[in-house]
Order: sequence, then C-alpha cells, then structure tokens
Amino acid sequence: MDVSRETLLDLHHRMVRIRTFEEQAGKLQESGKIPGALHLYVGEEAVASGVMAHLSNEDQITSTHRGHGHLVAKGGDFKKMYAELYGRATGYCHGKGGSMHISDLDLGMLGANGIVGAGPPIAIGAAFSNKYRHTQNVTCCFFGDGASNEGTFHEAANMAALYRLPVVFVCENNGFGEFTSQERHQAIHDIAERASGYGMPGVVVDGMDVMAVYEAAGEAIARARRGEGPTLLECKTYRFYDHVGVRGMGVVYRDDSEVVEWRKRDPLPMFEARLAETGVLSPEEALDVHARVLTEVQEAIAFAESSPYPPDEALLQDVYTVAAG
Amino acid sequence: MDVSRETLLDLHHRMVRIRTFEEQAGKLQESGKIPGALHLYVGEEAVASGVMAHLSNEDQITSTHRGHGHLVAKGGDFKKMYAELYGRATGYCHGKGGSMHISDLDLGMLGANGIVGAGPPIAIGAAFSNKYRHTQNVTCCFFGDGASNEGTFHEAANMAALYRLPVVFVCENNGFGEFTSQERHQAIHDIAERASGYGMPGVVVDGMDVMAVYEAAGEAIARARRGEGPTLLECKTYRFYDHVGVRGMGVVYRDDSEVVEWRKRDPLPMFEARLAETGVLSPEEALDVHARVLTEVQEAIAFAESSPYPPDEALLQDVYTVAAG
Amino acid sequence: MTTVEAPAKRELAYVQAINEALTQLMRSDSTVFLAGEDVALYGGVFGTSRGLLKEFGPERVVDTPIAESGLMGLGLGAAATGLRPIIEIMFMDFMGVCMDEVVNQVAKMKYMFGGKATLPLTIQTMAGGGASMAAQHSQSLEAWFCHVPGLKVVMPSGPYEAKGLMVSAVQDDNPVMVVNVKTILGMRAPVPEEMYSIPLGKAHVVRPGTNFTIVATGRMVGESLAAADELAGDGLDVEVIDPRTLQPFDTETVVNSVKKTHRALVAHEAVRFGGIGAEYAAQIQEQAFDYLDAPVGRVGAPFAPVPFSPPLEKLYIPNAARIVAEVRSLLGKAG
Amino acid sequence: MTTVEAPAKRELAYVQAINEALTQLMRSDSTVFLAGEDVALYGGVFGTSRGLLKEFGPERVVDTPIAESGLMGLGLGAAATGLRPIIEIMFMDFMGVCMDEVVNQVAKMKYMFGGKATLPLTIQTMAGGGASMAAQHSQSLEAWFCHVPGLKVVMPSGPYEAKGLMVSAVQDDNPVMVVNVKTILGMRAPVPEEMYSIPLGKAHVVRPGTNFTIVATGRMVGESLAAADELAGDGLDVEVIDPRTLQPFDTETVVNSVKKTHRALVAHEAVRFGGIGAEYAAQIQEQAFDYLDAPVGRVGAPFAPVPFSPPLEKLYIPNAARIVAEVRSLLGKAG
Ligand SMILES: Cc1ncc(C[n+]2csc(CCOP(=O)(O)OP(=O)(O)O)c2C)c(N)n1
Ligand SMILES: Cc1ncc(C[n+]2csc(CCOP(=O)(O)OP(=O)(O)O)c2C)c(N)n1
Ligand SMILES: [Mg+2]
Ligand SMILES: [Mg+2]
Repeated sequence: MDVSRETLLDLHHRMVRIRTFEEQAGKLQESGKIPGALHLYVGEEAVASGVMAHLSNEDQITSTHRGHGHLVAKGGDFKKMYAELYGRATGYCHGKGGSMHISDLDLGMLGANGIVGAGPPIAIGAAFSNKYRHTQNVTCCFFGDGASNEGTFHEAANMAALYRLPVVFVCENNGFGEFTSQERHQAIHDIAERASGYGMPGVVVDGMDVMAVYEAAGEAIARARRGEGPTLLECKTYRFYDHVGVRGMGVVYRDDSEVVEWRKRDPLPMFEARLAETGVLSPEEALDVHARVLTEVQEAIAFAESSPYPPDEALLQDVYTVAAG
Repeated sequence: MDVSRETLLDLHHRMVRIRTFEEQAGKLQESGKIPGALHLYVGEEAVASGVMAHLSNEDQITSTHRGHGHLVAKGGDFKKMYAELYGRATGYCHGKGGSMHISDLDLGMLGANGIVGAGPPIAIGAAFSNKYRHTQNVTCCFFGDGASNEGTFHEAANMAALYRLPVVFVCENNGFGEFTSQERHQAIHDIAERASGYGMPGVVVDGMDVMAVYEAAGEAIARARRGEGPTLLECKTYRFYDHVGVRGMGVVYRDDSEVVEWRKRDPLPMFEARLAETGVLSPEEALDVHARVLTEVQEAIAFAESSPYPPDEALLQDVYTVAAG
Repeated sequence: MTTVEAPAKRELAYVQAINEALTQLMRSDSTVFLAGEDVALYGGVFGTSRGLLKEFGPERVVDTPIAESGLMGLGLGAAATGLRPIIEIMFMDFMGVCMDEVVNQVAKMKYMFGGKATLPLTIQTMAGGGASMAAQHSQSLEAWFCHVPGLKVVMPSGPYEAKGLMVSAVQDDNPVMVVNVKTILGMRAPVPEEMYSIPLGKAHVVRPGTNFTIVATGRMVGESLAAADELAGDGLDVEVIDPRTLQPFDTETVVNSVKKTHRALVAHEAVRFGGIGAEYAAQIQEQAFDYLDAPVGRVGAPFAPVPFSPPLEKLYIPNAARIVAEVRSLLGKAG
Repeated sequence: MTTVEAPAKRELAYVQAINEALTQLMRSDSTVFLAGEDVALYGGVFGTSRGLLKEFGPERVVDTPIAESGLMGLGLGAAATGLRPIIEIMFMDFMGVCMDEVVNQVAKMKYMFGGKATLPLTIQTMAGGGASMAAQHSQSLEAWFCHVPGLKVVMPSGPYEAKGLMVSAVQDDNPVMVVNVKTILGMRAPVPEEMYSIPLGKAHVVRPGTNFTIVATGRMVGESLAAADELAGDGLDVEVIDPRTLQPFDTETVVNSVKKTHRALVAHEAVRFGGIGAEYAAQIQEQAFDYLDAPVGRVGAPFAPVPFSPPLEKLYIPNAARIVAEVRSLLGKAG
C-alpha cells in the first residue's frame, strides 16, 4: 500500500510528540514536580500513532492507565496535558483527574482509566452510539495484554461481534501486566487467537513498526466503517521504562538484556531510518521536528507550572450536572 | 471404547433418576407445593449423567441455577433434595437455600448458584485446592451457553489453563440463555471455539447421547487427573421445558416445532433403545427401573411434606462459623 | 410534560406504570433506548418492557447477552456520546457483577473529567424479598449506591411514584438508579395518563401526623401506613414520609417533621446494620437533637442473608407489625 | 500463639508488620497460601509480601493474572475445600470487579448451604487517599462490606493492629476482609515478635478520657489522638476508641464510654454520607440517648470522588483539624 508523504510525516510527528512528551513527563516526575503515578508510553509510540492517524475527532477511543500516548496521538494539547499532570486548574480535567484520568471528549478521547479492563465496555457503548446515530464513526479500544484476562474484555468483545459494532480492539501487548510477564499470566502467545472465539477476525502486527500498525489498523477501521463489525488487532510492543515511572533496568521481573534487545527495535529511530532511506525526511529534518516539538513541550511545561491550582470551591463542583437555570 | 454393562446400567439409572425427580418437581411446583423458581433439567440428563459417572465424592462440581440434575447425578439424596425444595428443616440446606442453592459438600457438590457465571471461579478454586493438596481429584464446572458470555468464565478459563488446573469446563449448550437463543447472544456456533484462546483443548459433543458425553468427559477428566490441565467440553443439548417451571410450548421465544424436533432425540428413550438392541436392558427391565425410582421419589416427597419447617431460631444461625467452645 | 401531584382517576398496576413511563419516554425522545437481558423479545422477566420491541424496534429495545459489565459499559459509552440509555439490571442482587462500571466509571467519569462529561444514564433494577427467591435474588442494596458520590438513587413506593420517578430519572442529566420493588409490582393506584415527573430530591408526606414521624422507603411505605392506622389506636398521630429519592436525601422535610413530632423511626427492607436508615437516623439526631424526646428508631432486616424457606423469609422481612412494635418500644424509651 | 496487649520494645513499620504476620502464618499452617497480582515475584506493589516467594515457593505464593473475579473465586473454592487462603485485592477500589464473588458467593455460601460450608478466607486490601492517586485508587469502601451479613471487616490503625488483626483474620473460620491504609504503611510502632492475635469484635480504648468520646477508624485514629491533644487545651478530656473490627462492631465498649462522657463523634476517612459512621452514630443515640448532652457528630470525606490535585485532595481528606472543629461545634450545640 502506498502511503502519501504527508501521512508518513504525520505518523513521524505523532511519534515524536509522544516520545518527547513522555520523556519530559518522566523527568518531571522524578524531580518530584508531578505528583501521583505516571505510566509512560515510551517504546509503544508506533501503536497509538499508527491507529490514530486513521481517526477524526468524531471517532472515539478508550484508553488505559497508560494513556498519555493515546491522547497525544489523538491530538491532545500539550499545555492542557501537562497542566493536568501537575493537577492545575488549566488542565484537561481541571486537575481533578491527573495522569490516570486524562481525557478530552471533544477529541473523542473517552479517558485514561485507572481500572484495568474498564475500557472495552465503554468502547462498545460509544460504538453502539455511533451505529444508533447512523454515523460512520469508529471507536478504537486500547487495552493491554494484562487487561485481556479481565472479564470485561470478554463481555465487550462478545457483544461487539454479536451486534457487529464499529469498534476495533487494539491490544497493546507489551509482554507484561505490571511485573508479570505474558507467559506468567496467560497460556497463549497470540492474544489475537481469542478473536475467533467471539466471531471476529484477529490480526497480529509488529507494534514497533508504525507502517505495519498503520496498515493493519487502516483495514480494521475501514471494515468497521463499512459496518462489517469489530476486529481484534494485537500489536506486539514493549515498554522501555518501568511499569510506573522511569526506571526500567535492573528490575527483578525482566532482564536488562531483554530491554536492550527491544530497544534495538525502537520504533522511532527505525522509522526515521526508513524515512531517510526513502528520502522522505533527512536526519537533519528529523532533528528539526524533534527540536520544534521539544520547544512546544517546554512552553507547555512552563504554562503548566505557571498555572494556578483549582480553587477550593472546585472540590464539590462537577460531581453532578446541574440543570441549567 | 467398550463400556461395561454396570456402567451402562449406571448411566441409565442416573438419567432415570434425574428425569423422574424433575418431572415430579415440576408437577409439585405447578400445584403450588414448591415455592420459588424451579429451573428444570429435563432433556439435558445425558450431560450430567455422562460426566458424573466418572467422578467420586472427592471430585467436586460447581453447578448452576439449573442444578437439580447435577446433584442427582452426583448421588444426591432424594429426601434431602425434595425437603430443600419444600424449604423444610430436613433439606440439604435446612431450607435456607432452596432450588437455586441446593448443595452437598460431602458429595463434592459445591452448590447450585443463583448467579449466572458464578461457578467457574469457584471451580478453579476447588481445582487449585486439589492440586495444592496433591490429590488426583478433578473439578467439573457446569455452565450454560448464556453463562459463556460472562466475564467470570473468561477469567477462570484463563487461570485454569495458565496453572494447568485439574478442571473440566462442561458447557451445557441448550441453545438459550433464558429466552434469548444462542444466535441472539453470541456470534459463534461452537462455544468450544473459545478454548484455543485460553490454550486448552475444546471438544464438541452430542449432549443428547449419553455415551458420547461419557466418552468425551472420560478423556477430559483423565487428562485433568494426569495433570495435563483443563478442557472445555461443549455438550449440545436442549431444555424441553420453559426456562423457569414446566410450560415450554407455545412460547414467544422458540417454535414448538423446534421442541418437537429435539424431543425426537430425547436422551433417555434413545439410550434405552440402544440398551435394548444390545441386550443390556430390555424395555420391561427399563420400566422396572423407572418404577423403582418413582417409588423412591414418592417416598422422598412424602418425607419432605411431613418434614417440619426450620424453627425461628434458624433465621440467625449459620451466618457465621462460631468458634468451637 | 408537567408535574402532577394530585392523583388522577385511572388506576394502573406498578408494573404497568413503569411500562407506560418507558413507552412515553421513548416516544418523546429518540435518543432514549432500553437495553438489558430479555427486555425486548420477552418484554422483561417482570413484564416492565412488554410491547416496547413491537413499537420501537430492535435498535431501541435491545436484548443483550448475559454480560452485565458489558451492558453497563454500553450504557455509559452511549450516554457519554449523546444518547439517553436505560440499562436494566434484572435483579438488584446482580449489581455485584457490574459494580465497577457503576461505581468507578459511571459515577465518577464526570468529576474525573473536570465536569466535561454529561451522563444521562438510567439504571433500572428490581429489589426486595418475599418471593421465595433466596439470598441472591431478594436483596435491597440501595445503601451501597447512596454512599457513592455521582449517583442519584430513587425507590418508588407505588405506581404513581414508579411512573413519575422513572420519567424524572430518564430526563435527568445524571446517572440515576431506579430501584423498583418486585413484591409490589401488582399494587394498583391512580396514575395520570400524561407523562409527568416527580421532582428528584423531594420527599413526600404520605400521611400527615403530629406526634410521630416514620420515614419509610419502597415497600415499607405501605407497611408504615398500616402501622400508622394501628398506632392511631394508641392515640398516636403518625406522620409517614416517603423520601422517594434516597440520594440526594430531602433532609429538610424530614427534620422539619421531627421538630414537630419529636419522635422518629426509619423503616426499610434492607439489612438494618449499615442500611440507609443509619444515615437518616444520624442526620435526624444531628439536626433535631434538641427536639427529640426519644432516640431515632430503625426497622430493617436482621443481620442474615435472605433465607429461602417461606416461614423464615416471612420472619426476615420487616412489616407493619414490627414497625408498630418498634414505635411502641421507642415510646417506652421516651425521655 | 498468645494474645498480647502490652506493646513490646521492637518497632516495625506497618508494612513490615503485615509482612511478618503473613510469614508467621504461613510457617505455622501449611494450608495458608497467598494469591494476588504481583504478590510473589515482585513481593506486592506495597511490599507487604516481600520475601514470601523465596521462603514458601510458587505453590503457596501465587501471582495471578489481572482477573479479580477469578482470583476471589479461587479463594472461595479453595477455602470451601480445606485451605486457608489469603486473597489480595491490590486496591480496595478494585472490589467492584469482584463484588459478586465477595458479596453473593463468599459471604452467603455458608448460610445458603444451611451451615455446611466453613470458609476460612482472608481478603486483604489497601484503602485510603492522600497519595495523589485520584478517584479510582483512593477510596475507603468498608461501609459496603459491613452491610453484608457473612463478612467480618477489620481496619488496622497501626503496625501493632496490622499484625495482630491479620493473624486473627487468617485464623478465623469466616471470611474476613482486612482493610489496610496505604498512607500509614510507613508508620512505626512497637510490635511483638511472636505471632499474636487481636480478638475480633473488641474495640480498643486508645486514649482514656472522661468527657468526650471519639470513635475513629484506620488513619483517623492517629488524627483523633492529635485532635485530643489539641482539645485538651480547651479543658476537654477526650477518650479515643479504635473499633479495630468494624464488623462485628463492639457496641458495648463504645456505648459505655459515651454513657460516661455524654458526648461522641465518629471519624473515618470514607465519604461521610452512608459511611460506617452513620451506623455507629445511630447505635450510640439508640443505646445512650438519655446520656447524650449533644448530638453524635460525624467526620468523613465530603460528597465527592477523591480529586487528584494535591491541594484539593488535602482539602478532601479528614484530619485532626476537622475533628477538632467538629468537636468544638458539637460543644456549641450541647443542650
Ligand atoms: C481492576 C484492576 N486490577 C489491577 C489494577 C492494577 N494495575 C494497574 S496497571 C496493571 C497492569 C496492566 O497491564 P496491561 O493491561 O498489560 O497494561 P500495561 O501496563 O502493560 O500497559 C495493573 C495490574 C488495576 N488498576 N485495576
Ligand atoms: C449475573 C446474572 N445475570 C442474570 C441472571 C438471570 N438469569 C438466570 S438464568 C439465566 C439464563 C442462563 O442461561 P444459560 O447459562 O444458558 O443456562 P440455562 O438456563 O440455559 O441452563 C439468566 C439470564 C442471573 N441469575 N445472574
Ligand atoms: Mg502489558
Ligand atoms: Mg442455556
């Protein structure tokens, strides 16, 4: 499949945005500036980018506890994102959600989620709504290999296939659920194998290769838009840092050598090499992109740090929708 | 596989016991003598009988809301069973459980259950215990086609395969979850297809043919005893009566013709014909069996009806285990 | 759509009142749909949605697999994207299999998102014992949900309330749980034909009285009225208040009543320990302490699961006689 | 195994006390095993099971998939067949994903089976806010479980209680939920080295006093002691009582205290509306009505989900200052 230069640059830009956002977020948390728990997406950028490139703001996604990358790829505003991680009033959730609940309904991003496996049921609801309202919109449901063992995934997958809902289940198989490796949490190798049990196609793709993800996601999403129902798309990827926070080497649950091996397949340099070869983007131009994005990120961080915390009154606001007038 | 005469007669006896128990229970409820909801097993006798013939009292089963047949096949005492359905102090649960919670831990029957899908998690716990205690015991988990869509089944199946637990998931696919036919609650035809998604074998068997069930269950149970892990055994069967109670014709959710077709494959006459052909049991002898069992049942009903209700003090008893002394 | 308090002539059974509310709501708003187990083809195991499939079709009256987490999530996702779902959980006892969706997702999404989400989601379910359905089909678990910020909870005590509260629940822009009571589905009362609403958060003084206040929910409202009649023989003039909305609770109406009567009791079918009656009793003594001539009493189920055996279940479920006895013992306790 | 009330010399942190209890329990009884997410190889995300895998091996210290319903069912099935499981649900907020197993299966099996089942099952979890973990990782939901017949619930307020209550929970032949508090895991106190138990259902008078009673749970015990010191300045001699076991509640100890002090307040970290404080307050006014000089007060979290933003969360979580303020306002209200 031939992909336009714009698309290639767009995919690259999304990945750079995620990587830069996350690297800085990690530093900020290590320096104690960001409170709470951060689950970084570094290493998995190709998945969110390859999928999101097919979606408009009217298409929804459900996310996970590891949600920054999804929101960035969906078009998230750095300023509002950092402000949220800082717990400031200017954040996406006015500081009430933080990293684990960052969201932007206007972008169709139905929220990071602190509950593993909470996304799939919500995703079929959005997909049901798309169908009910006779739109062509699609909902992409991101979830992890660990989440694939939660009953919620099973229930949602069965219903999606039964109703032929326009949803794509994107499994980000990074080989671990927290500190438990896949072979220690399920007896299968390919989670996509579960698809046939619901009556939907299952596809395995290299989650470190953004073009492969872009292509496979494109087919699944097009299929959903055509009203042909859901697909389970498993993306094999890897989390470079620790489950929470940055540290990720010298840990009890995986060998450093494994991390080193996976880092050789870092999706960003791999893609940049390809863009250079094909003359789409030279190394210098790539550096430019990184530099521009870094500047954006720095501005956003400054914005967040200079933003006020929510006022005390906010504590009891927005628990309920108050009838207008 | 050649099966001994004793086994053939035993299988027949179990089926007759279930059929007779249920037919009478249905009548008693229609006549208003048994309170609450009864989910009758009539039509599905071959499943419980074919499986239970392989189990000892040290092997456990988990059951469903449709549990009488399971307990009868596991060796349940008619007197204690009817007394329970009547809510009498002499019942298996001293009248506190009724039809939906009838159980006998001494027989390894871990209870009928009012919650669809509640059995599988409990079953893997018993299987875990069998393994932990280094026994050769197996746990058989009965559940319906409707229950196969509950997340609990998914979670338990994954854990069973992961830990290679000695458990057999016996899916009683009678084509309906309450009043919703299988094609209206899942997009697959064979529930056994879900097995590969957990890394366990899936087997489909004719649930109206007790020999077929006996053989397939035998292999799955032997496999579990050998420590080779779980199997998903799907038995295609049919519920002759309504979801609750007896009436089952002239209902909105299925055609009478469908019932008529399935009744042509009534597991009991089919098996009796075979026993007659092979000279194992003549029609006259078969009638004797029915007559003897009916007498047992009538005695048990008389026992139940003459039994006292639980005393008022029972209301607050057995909420907790009170430390001895 | 108007608010009618004066009862009309026509009588309906509780179950018909729910059915009429659902029908009128779906006629009046095309974003309203109903999803649940056997709600469509079968019309609901309690008959509450009979006829809806025929009138509105399978897109708007949806039979679902037995998968309550998926079902509740379907409602949430649909509500967050512009629809007004009614999600039926057949028995309240089954809330446990979709508890996370209700409590961590539905109830919290708006707040966690800084207010951006609007969730016009109605959760309809059936509570209560008395039908010999044993421990897993007879519970009244409303206290759990009243403890969860982000949810509203209503409990109709009769046909008039069943229709009006359902209309209010569905038209409210927040998640509202409608806790119906299965043992009074056959109860008949006058119900206006038009689609009317009953304001959420406002209690109803069912029977005015001067020297004792009974706050009762659901089925206990009727039992309390019977108790009031009997207690009239003791020269007691009992005021019976039905909160109708359990969360938010209309503290003001109840406290004002107690300031007048100086004595109060809260009655519900749920287990007494930790039931919503504890909260109401605590609020009454906090806000009317100097007016109380006796402790605030509570009537609820004893601390045990619901037993199957009919005589035990009869003993288990609170009724007029127990309310009368508790009121009399409170008068004994009067300071 | 003895019951030791006199604190020993050696100090341990709360988290170490749990760890020591688990270790000693597993040494003393081969039917005890621990299962949960990341409890083995990683030693628990809070470190409570560090070292157990090494000593007891993977058969007895079991990492599970992320599947809490399966996990809780595993505990139930194992308990019903002769083992003594300890099931860890990482955060109390996750109870929603295994609520049916806890409430309809674990809590009711014995009663539904007419008493035949014995279920020595311990459920260990972590509650509370204050760590900027937002609405789904900071809740205190103990009131739900105290409302469920068949369950016992304990909430340790410090290292001594953490070890002793864990031992009692595991040795009890009933399902017991141990609700630990994540924000005080580092709190140090003297803990006896031997395996001792703290009797379930008995409250502990942490600080004797004569003219005001504060009943506080978990982290609020420490806050109440601080409040008591400050209130001493007002000439108030506050008695602080830690129920330790929330269900069954030691009504007698608390009521006797209030009969002596004539004033009471209940403090917990959970949402105030419908919290366990409502039940305790209701019981106090029922049983000590004639002794009360003021309404029974309650301190709890406001009616909102737990916010992420540190200043808002700080405002949200009850503390000594709020307890002091509430006590003073109650004295104002005194009749
Ligand atoms: C219901 C529930 N159980 C457990 C947790 C704790 N937890 C948070 S993230 C996580 C691992 C999730 O693994 P996976 O789905 O593979 O996502 P990943 O972190 O690898 O991206 C766990 C167990 C939770 N948040 N919710
Ligand atoms: C969690 C839960 N949801 C719904 C129900 C109501 N219900 C009782 S039986 C049943 C149908 C079960 O179908 P299946 O598993 O196929 O068993 P069958 O009745 O066909 O034997 C339903 C929906 C329930 N008891 N529990
Ligand atoms: Mg993972
Ligand atoms: Mg079925």
